[in-house]
Amino acid sequence: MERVPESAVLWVLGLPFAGFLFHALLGGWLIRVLGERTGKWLVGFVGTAVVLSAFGFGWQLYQWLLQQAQPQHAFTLADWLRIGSLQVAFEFLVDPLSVLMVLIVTGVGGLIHLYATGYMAEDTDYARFFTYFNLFIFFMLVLVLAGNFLVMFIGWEGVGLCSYLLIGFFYRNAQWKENTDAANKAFIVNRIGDAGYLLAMFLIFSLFGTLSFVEVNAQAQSVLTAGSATALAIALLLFLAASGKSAQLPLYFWLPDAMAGPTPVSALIHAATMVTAGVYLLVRVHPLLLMSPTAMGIIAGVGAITALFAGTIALAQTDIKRVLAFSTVSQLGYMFLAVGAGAFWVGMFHVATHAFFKALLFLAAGSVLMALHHMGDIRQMGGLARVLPLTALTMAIGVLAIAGIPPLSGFWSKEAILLSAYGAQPLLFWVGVATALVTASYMARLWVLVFWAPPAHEVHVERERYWSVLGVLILLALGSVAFGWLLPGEKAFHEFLKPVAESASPLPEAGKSFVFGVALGASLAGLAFALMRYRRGVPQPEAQLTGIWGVLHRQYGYDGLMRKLGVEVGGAIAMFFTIIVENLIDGIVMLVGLLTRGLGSLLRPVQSGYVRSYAFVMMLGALLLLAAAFVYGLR
Amino acid sequence: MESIPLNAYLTLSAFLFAMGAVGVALKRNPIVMFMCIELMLNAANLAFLAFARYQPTVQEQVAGHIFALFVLGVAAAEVAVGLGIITVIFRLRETIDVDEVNLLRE
Amino acid sequence: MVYDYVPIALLMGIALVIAAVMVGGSWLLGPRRPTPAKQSPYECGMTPVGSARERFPIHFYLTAMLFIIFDVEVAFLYPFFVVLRELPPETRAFALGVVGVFTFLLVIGFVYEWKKGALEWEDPVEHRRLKPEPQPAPAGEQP
Amino acid sequence: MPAIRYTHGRMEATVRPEIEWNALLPLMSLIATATLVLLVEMFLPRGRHAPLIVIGLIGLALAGYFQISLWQTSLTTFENLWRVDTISSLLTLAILGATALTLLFSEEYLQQRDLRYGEFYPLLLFASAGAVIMVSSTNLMVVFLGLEVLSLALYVLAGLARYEVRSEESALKYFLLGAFASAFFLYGIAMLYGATGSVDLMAIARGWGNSAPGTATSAMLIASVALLLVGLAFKASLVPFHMWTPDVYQGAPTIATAYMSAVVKVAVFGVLIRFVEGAAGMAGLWAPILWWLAALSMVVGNLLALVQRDAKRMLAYSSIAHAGYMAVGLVSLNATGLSGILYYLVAYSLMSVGAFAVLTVMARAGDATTIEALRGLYYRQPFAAHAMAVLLVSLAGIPPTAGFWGKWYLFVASLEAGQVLLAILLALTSVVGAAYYLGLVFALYTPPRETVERWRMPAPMAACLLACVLGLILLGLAPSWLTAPARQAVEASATRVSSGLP
Repeated sequence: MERVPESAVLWVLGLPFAGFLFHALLGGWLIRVLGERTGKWLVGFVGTAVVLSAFGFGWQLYQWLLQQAQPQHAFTLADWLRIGSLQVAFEFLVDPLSVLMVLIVTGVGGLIHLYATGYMAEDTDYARFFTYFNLFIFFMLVLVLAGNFLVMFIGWEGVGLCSYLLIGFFYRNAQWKENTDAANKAFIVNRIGDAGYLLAMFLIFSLFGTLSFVEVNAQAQSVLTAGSATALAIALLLFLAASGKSAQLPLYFWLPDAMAGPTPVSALIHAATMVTAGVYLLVRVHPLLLMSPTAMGIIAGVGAITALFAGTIALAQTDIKRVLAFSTVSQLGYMFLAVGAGAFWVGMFHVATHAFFKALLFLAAGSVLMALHHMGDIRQMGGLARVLPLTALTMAIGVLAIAGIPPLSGFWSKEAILLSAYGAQPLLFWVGVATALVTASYMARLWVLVFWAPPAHEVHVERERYWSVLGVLILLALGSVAFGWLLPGEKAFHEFLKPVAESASPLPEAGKSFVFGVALGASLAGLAFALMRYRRGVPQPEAQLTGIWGVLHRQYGYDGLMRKLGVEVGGAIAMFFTIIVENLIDGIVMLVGLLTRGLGSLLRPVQSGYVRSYAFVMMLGALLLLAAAFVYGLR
Repeated sequence: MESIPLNAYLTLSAFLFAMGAVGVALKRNPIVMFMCIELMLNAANLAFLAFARYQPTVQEQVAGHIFALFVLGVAAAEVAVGLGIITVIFRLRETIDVDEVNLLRE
Repeated sequence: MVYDYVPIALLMGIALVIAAVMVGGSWLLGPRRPTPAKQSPYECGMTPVGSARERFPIHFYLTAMLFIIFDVEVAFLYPFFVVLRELPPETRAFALGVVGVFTFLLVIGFVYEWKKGALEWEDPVEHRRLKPEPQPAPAGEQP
Repeated sequence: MPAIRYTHGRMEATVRPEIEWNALLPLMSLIATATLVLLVEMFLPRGRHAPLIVIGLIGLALAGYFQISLWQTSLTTFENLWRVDTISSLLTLAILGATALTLLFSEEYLQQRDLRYGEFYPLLLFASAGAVIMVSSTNLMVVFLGLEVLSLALYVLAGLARYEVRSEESALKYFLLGAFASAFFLYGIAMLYGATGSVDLMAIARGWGNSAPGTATSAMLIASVALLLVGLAFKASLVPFHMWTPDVYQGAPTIATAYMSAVVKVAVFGVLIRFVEGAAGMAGLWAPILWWLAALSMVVGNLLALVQRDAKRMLAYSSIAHAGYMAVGLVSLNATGLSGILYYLVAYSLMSVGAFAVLTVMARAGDATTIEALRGLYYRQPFAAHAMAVLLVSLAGIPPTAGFWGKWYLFVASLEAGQVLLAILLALTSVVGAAYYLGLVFALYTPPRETVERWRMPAPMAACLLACVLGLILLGLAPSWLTAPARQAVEASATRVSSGLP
């Protein structure tokens, strides 16, 4: 086996980190010294350049991998811990799965960086933004390149941290309270998932004696009994971890609020990359999941339900970014459906296509927001196609792609997912079809309300002015069109991932045309419905959010319930703890504290400040020591 | 000449050392305290030289002699530094009584 | 043997006699007009009797310190030169080199104290820089 | 090979000793640098120190380069007076690093406090030379000379603030008690010499093996080990020989405190590691004693740190506690413990130099280092506050910093050695420690009562703090970069000692 081009891996990881250090140490200073214009240009340039260069090295890794007979190449950077039986190294894994993610993260990520140089151009915290952004890319790359659970955990926590920092990025403006609340919410909900990750990791270590992905995957069949409770526990804990990061039921509700961050953040972290980490984790360790068919069923079921659930909620959202956020949750549900159905590569396929079109949609939404001075209520918009022609066009491509209209990228991955669901469980298939219908209609609703329908009010609109914004939109639109059939076709993609993420059973050939027809029909129906209903603007009951629309808008009350649970039940528990436990513990802690402090104070006078008494104590100590030595030394 | 037994040297040395140690703990004048420390160093030197006399090989004997010489040098350097510190304290406080020098405590 | 001490005893006797003659002679023959300066044991330098707390120039100490350190360091040279002649030639060169380094370091120390003005009896730098009450106690000090 | 032969009652020196000059290059370049700095300082106008710092840093880099080129070599030269192995290399590099860091932030403090004494720099370098000598030999004559070179320079550094009573008081206390402890140490050497005819630490176990119980020789050896321990425990500030520590740390100029807290610990624990190796055969005697010293240091250090109101004094007591933690590694008598000490020493140097470096920024406010005065440091100097927070977190032993792994290795070592009680004590006292460290962190970020001006951070000091913080995080993330060579060094040294090689 040939050696991994370690330098390429190190460059991929090191460049974003160097960018982070650059911005953290010099960014603010540069902007002060070089002036607003040049300084920001330099910071933005470095921020983007490191990520795009990392993409270059990622591409080098990809080319190298294509020539290898063996799919998986682990390499150890350095020893990390070596305590007793626990030996963990800084271990990285280069295989089609990780390289695919590296390309997505650095490629789409690089484009979003480029976009952000325009989007954030007027922000005072320009350098801080790129500091966090580059740091995020670094941690995300650590996550995807990790060769064992612990290294991945570094990335896992790191991206969580960056997500937290970026959601609460606008802490200076009027909505700072909501923003920081949203950040806290994301952070806290994610901790539940992390608990799952840690428990799974400990369980795996105790059973396998190793944390390395390659070894754990290889030994999954021999260590775990198929269908055993242990296998179920591991799989479900991993799924809990994944559903925290990837916003699935029951932990999805942090993601919509996370839209409080800047739009490039929503595009990069909360649509294209970080939220897919859960899917990536499950695919990475899929041999463990295969040991528990029950867990697989649960994953598929939860995915399907989340997809439909979030899709319907998206129908009644009024904020442009929240529509997209629920759409993300819904699409992530699709990916989990594919994973649960055993079609692992299909899940990753949708991760890839989704990265393109969802990033495109978010960035186009960002362009709209820039034009409207960050007013995001779609009920107030309308007819923007004339003012923002390029945005309208590219967003239309995104809408068609996510709706699954051939030959755009979304079509291929969605077909594959539905096909795998069809093969696994017909009920799930029908849920998926319903989701496709809903998806098409809420996306079309969004586009029609923003760009086509007559405007409800006169609003002041600014024209598109940043070349970086438009250029990125066009590039991503091209990607959304071509991915899946032209650039790498579905077949080529499958071939590439086959060695590491082959589906448990081949996709059914028989129902292919049936699935194709039903899904396409559902999508077209959804599009047509929305076009008809919204071409003159939002109908009254919907605009007032009464009746069913209100229920949907309020996420079926789930968010409120969770808030209640969090605040009131949590409050009750907290009350309990304050009254009984805390007082008790406080009492004990106080007592211990007082005792130790008292002991300390008792000892204090010994330190009298008199050098003679110090000498005296020393002499006594020496005498005592001598005496002790003779006592112990007498043989 | 009749040689003095090793024990005599060692007894004297131990006595000097103990006297020095007690002196450091009891005296108030830092110069006297320092003299007591010198006494302890010299007790060690006496022990070195006495031991050197009873070593079997010249190599081992010389080690003791050299050490004694080094201790002399070190003691001289300590005198210089110590007296320097004491004179500075005297300039600042007009006293060198160690019991009056205790701003730093607890 | 006891006889070995005879010369020493003789020497002590002669010394005693000479001292007695000198002191007695001046007592008998000299005029007596006492002044405070004459009454002190040493007619120059510091007054030996009186309060031990009395201030005297710090330079006595400084010079003594400088003296003792060089004095003792130079003592290292003595055993060296005792054995130097007995060394074989090639070792002798090496040994001289080592002692050269040692002496060089001592000379640097000497140059340093010279340059710093430690050998000046009147120390202009020190006098100028002595501040009367330099240190306000920092806040939060322990009582 | 003997340098001196005995013939017919006359001494006749013959061959000159075989000298491996390479092994001495680091020390020689360090001393040459110190001398050069001394000479240059004479001719510079008062208060201009930049050339001294530059020369010093270059010299340290040179010494470090020579030491790194000796990495992995293991030899003794100068008739076994000088030893180079991975332990000495690691410790020497730690000493050089701590010195370089001190050089970086000292000038600002000297200027702010109007302490324009150029002597500071040569003294610092000479002190480092002393410390390097201490860790590079097992011969107690050499160790003693190194100890004195280090200590004498430190006495002067402690009293550097000539017009300040506190500084002089600390110097006087340090000097009197230090010389007192040196006398004990020296007498211990004399006893060892008397018992074995050698002053090498490695002779202890041999002498113990050869001496019959109850004889004068064995009594002298016992006394020797006890007295050596007294001297070393004083320098390491282990309870009950710790009493000078808080007074000296508080009174001395903060730059001197920063330096001595790191370098003295490295040097003394270097000697203690050799001591443990050399006297392993007598462990039954000294291990219980060190057990008590470690336990008392951890308890007393942490408890007294808890009630301090001055940050410098608090850190002084905490340094006593840290010495106690490291002594746990000595007591456990295994490779994990000794290599854990090596790791801890490096980590502690970074933490301690960094923490005191942050305290030097208080020189602008009359050098008040009470916790009250430090309140709201974040609003004056955010970078210093952030750095201090990391350093304190590491001192408290919270992951992912190096402080955690240091404690962890020592904890594991004492468990491996079956010292369960000591391990529990280590854990419990660490919890007490976390309380006062984190209390200080909170104080740093508490808004100040009145509006404060922002302070500028000089670039060299920023570089120093950054180096400390990054070093700690790096060592925390990848502890095996240091523990692997440390363990290897300890094991190699142990094999060498047990097979009787020099």
